[in-house]
Amino acid sequence: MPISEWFGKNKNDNNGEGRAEKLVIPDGVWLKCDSCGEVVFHREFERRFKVCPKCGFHAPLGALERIAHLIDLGTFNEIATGIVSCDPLDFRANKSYTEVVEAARAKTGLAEAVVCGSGEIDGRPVAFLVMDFSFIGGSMGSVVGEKVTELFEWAADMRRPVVSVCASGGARMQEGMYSLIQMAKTSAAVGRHASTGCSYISLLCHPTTGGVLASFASLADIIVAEPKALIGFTGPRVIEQTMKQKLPKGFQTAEFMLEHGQVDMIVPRADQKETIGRLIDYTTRDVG
Amino acid sequence: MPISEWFGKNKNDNNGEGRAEKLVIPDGVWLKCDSCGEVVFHREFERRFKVCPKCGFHAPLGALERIAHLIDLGTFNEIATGIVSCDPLDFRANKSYTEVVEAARAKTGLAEAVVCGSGEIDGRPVAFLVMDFSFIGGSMGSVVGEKVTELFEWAADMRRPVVSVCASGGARMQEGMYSLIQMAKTSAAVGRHASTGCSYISLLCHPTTGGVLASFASLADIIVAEPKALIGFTGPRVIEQTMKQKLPKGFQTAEFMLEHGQVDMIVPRADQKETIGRLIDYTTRDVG
Amino acid sequence: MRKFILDFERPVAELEEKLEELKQLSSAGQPDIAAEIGYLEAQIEKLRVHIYSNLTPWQRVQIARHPDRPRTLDYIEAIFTDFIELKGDRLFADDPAMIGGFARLDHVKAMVVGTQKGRNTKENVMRNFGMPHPEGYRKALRLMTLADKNALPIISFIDTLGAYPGIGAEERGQAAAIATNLMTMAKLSVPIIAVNIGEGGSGGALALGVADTVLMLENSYYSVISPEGCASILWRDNAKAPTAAEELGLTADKLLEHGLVDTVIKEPLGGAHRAPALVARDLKKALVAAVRRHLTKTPGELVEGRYARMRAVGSFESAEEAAEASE
Amino acid sequence: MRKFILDFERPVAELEEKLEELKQLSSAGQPDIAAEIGYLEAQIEKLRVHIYSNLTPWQRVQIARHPDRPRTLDYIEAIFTDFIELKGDRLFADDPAMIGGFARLDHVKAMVVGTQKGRNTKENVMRNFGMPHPEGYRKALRLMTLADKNALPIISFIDTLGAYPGIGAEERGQAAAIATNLMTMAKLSVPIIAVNIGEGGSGGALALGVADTVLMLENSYYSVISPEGCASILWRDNAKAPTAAEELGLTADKLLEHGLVDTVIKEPLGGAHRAPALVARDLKKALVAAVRRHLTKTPGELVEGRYARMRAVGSFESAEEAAEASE
Ligand SMILES: [Zn+2]
Ligand SMILES: [Zn+2]
Repeated sequence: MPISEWFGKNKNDNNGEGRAEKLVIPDGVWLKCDSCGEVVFHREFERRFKVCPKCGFHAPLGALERIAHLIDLGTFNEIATGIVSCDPLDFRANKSYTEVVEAARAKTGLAEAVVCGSGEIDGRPVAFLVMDFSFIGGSMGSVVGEKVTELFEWAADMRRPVVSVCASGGARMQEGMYSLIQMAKTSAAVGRHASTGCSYISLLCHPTTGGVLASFASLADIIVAEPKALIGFTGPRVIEQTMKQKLPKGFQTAEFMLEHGQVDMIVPRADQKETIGRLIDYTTRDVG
Repeated sequence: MPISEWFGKNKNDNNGEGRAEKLVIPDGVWLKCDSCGEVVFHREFERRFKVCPKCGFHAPLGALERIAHLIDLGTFNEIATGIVSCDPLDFRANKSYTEVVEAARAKTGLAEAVVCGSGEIDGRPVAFLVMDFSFIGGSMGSVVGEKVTELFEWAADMRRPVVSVCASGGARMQEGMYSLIQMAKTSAAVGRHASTGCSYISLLCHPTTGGVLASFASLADIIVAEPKALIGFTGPRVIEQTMKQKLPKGFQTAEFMLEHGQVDMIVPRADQKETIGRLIDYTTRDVG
Repeated sequence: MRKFILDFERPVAELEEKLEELKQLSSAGQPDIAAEIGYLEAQIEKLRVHIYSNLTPWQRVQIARHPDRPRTLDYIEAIFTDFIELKGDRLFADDPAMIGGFARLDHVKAMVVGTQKGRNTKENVMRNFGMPHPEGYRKALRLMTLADKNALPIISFIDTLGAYPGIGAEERGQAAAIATNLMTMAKLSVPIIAVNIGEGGSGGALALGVADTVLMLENSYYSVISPEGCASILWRDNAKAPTAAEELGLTADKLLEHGLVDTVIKEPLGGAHRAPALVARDLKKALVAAVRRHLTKTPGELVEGRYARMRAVGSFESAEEAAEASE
Repeated sequence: MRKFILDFERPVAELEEKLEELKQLSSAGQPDIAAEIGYLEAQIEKLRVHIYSNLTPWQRVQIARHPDRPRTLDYIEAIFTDFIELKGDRLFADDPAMIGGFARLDHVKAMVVGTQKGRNTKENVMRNFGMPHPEGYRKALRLMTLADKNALPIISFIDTLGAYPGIGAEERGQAAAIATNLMTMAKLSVPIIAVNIGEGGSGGALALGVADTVLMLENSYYSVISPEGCASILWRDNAKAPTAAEELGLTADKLLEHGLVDTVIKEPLGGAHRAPALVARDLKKALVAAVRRHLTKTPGELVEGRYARMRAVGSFESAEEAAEASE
């Protein structure tokens, strides 16, 4: 079932408070928080879009959950669809790349690590893209790069602001240089969109690193981060190996990046939709 | 005698090697270097434009000496002349501001702390400005600000590159806010000149600080510094008082600024004319 | 009750203490004291009016630095709605001495930037006493450029002793950061309104001050150098700061007289901290008026007007006239 | 004499030692040895041709990293005239791992930028082994923007294991610096020619690689991740780097085959360090040709062409076709 239908299905349902529950597979009434270990009421956890009611821990959200969280019910229309990755290098490790992609598709139900579309945020039309870390670590290969590029080009044509939600380990190494060049391709597309005077708001989630952070995710007019998200170019383990020393506490967290001037603000999930909506208001010219 | 005449006088003199000697007041055959204390042959010192032949110390040069050093003989034509400072605040310390300016004029033979004009550097036409630290510490008041602004405006109209040579303690406090606003005025003029696609090369000499460094002197496409020149926003004594600690060795020297990415290169006086000429070549479009 | 009394306010403070004593005696039942209280109250009022109506420039500098004086964030809160703070220069750090973000002024979408002092010692340490590093100026520039992209007017609040004089600030190019702001602000095609709410110290203040309209609160000052710095250079004596303040012509009324600022917002007797809401109300009126006036202009008109405004500043005369005059 | 012998070069090195011995015996008067010398020389040549004509990707990576391999500054010296180095990002520091400046290519004024490795340990420490910090990318961007202002073509030299993975680099926004270069290079209206002379490691290399023509030396590599990094992630074993190098398709010939680079410059048998002048001569020819070709284009053509070039990169198929094909 295409994503647009999936969301279309909800169109006439009750919205507001109850909409999160649509995503719950009720396999248990209680669950244990990954961060504080406290047992929390499943419905409560899902109603808060997977933020622990005890400690505020922001558990990962999938692409469809992000859409449900940020985009007005029934307004999402997927675009930049209909392409699937090839295996240009005939890449083989323990599994072939083709097998890796197929497994990711089966696991997530997504076609790729990004979902792009048009939609509304509190009634404001936007171009929207969301990455899903559970799809091969949210890595950017040719398909992700192409879809992101198409979205920015579409938004430039339509004079729409772009909102991106990233969670990615970086470039997809199984596509080699094809992947690397997606960084340049998406960055160039952001540049063209910016030239039209439209704005771009980037939400960085846990984790956003490597080739995605070093391309379109960092090029927004306004960068918002989720609390405690890991944000950095090189992953902490690699840095630790290179430096041969322990990294400082809180290194590469959203809070660290805020202090170092790399993001504008940290916004908890509960406030993200409202804040992004207000930011869009400020960066959209009033039609006079 | 206007400066243009002063230089015009030399037009038919022998040029090259001998020209520096025009500036020498031969009060002695030998002199002692201010830096190494060695006794050096006066003619040799002057021939090198006041660089000590023993230790390479760059002694201060006045505005007219700078013109003689950098501008082809007989090509300099002073512009932005004919204005003199008022005393808008009726400023009085131990001496009145009017007395201070008159004393500076008498001492230096200059009308103000900057000389502006057109000229050629190895045959390349430029707009040129040079500050003289011996005129009230090379400070920028209304007249300096106006002359610098006029020069950049003239260069923008004529599509000429600008070469500036600065040595200044900053804004001229005796003119209060009139002085401060010259920073904004000159910076805006640099911006207009840059918009025409013309280039601007700034040579920073000992010392360049405060309001001059924090305005037009820092806004060049290429920034060249004289060896060991003091370059900084706040003077070292004020910083020492604020920090209540000794400053690191070499702090705020040209070499320090190079390391910290604030200047492009350090060029000894002997090579300045040739280097600036080559830089102008690179930043001037060939007429096809 | 005031927490902090300036030297020249002491005579009033002493009479007020006396008044307090009398009132206590009165409430303790002592008769025939009402007349005395009334007299003293009148005396105090007279003295206050006398002192505050004849403030010297140095006294105004002290009021501008008063620890209870409202700060940038206080005015943002009182004057604007829907403030969203934006942080960081995207290069090195977020500088807490400089703040900024989106806000609405009387329903008009705008960008505000400004230096921010602390309200107490702890806050002041965090805010570096309102003295920005290069990253602060670069943050402000980033936000102003964002405003330009989105056609939002800019309101900048100036309240700083100056750019921070420190090693790191020099290493990271304090001068270049200020110069770049001056040049870029001149080119922005949106209205820029600057308001000096306290201290306007040198290039570090001007780096937010290239504007289409410049407002000053009555007891703010704007100066090429701090009075202490000037005194130390010219008289080699910091104690001469009051004289330097006099000579520098740094008060709002003086600058208005010279045509270097556009409007002076009156403060209540004793300074803005005596009635912050009142000052905020008047400042808001002035800001709204200024923004309205400039919003009707085209980008070209704004840029040309701002350039012409700065271009015209200078106190000089033709050399010939000067020579004739001195004959 | 080579200072440094790679593992797979050892058989040749051993024969060469033997040859040396024979030659010494010969010159010491031993007769009838000439034939043996001649035979050995032929054998060595055969072996060399065999080894170097059948290099594995991993062997090429090792040649790309050879300590004697010519660096950016060597090529600038050999290919260009009148080089004037420009330094600094105007923000934080000058990064010696990144160099740049004006230079003339066959009389054409140009801007060169490039990562710079050291020629020895001391230089390598100074150059941070050719791994730039954010200030390096920002310096390169400043120089490329200056080239754009002055209509000078840009030649960028790529030779880096990657952007430096350190704390300071993260603090100062390594990712943002790289991203900004990618976006800005796409907009520059002058020709950009990139040449990979050795290592092309990930985003840190691509940050100089957004170009109108991309050249590669025969034994350089260009990869989304280092073979070691790939091996450690996929096989949890660094020793699998040779396999990773194979899978990643990172060699010049492979990338040419995929249409991801434009031209491969042949190297002498054994690598560029065996005959640097020869490589420089051929590289110069290729650079001159590329610059000439692009200099005839209008700024608009350049920008559109560069965008289209990147836009076209991607390996994917329509979902429908894929579904049909798998039926
Ligand atoms: Zn929890
Ligand atoms: Zn000496």
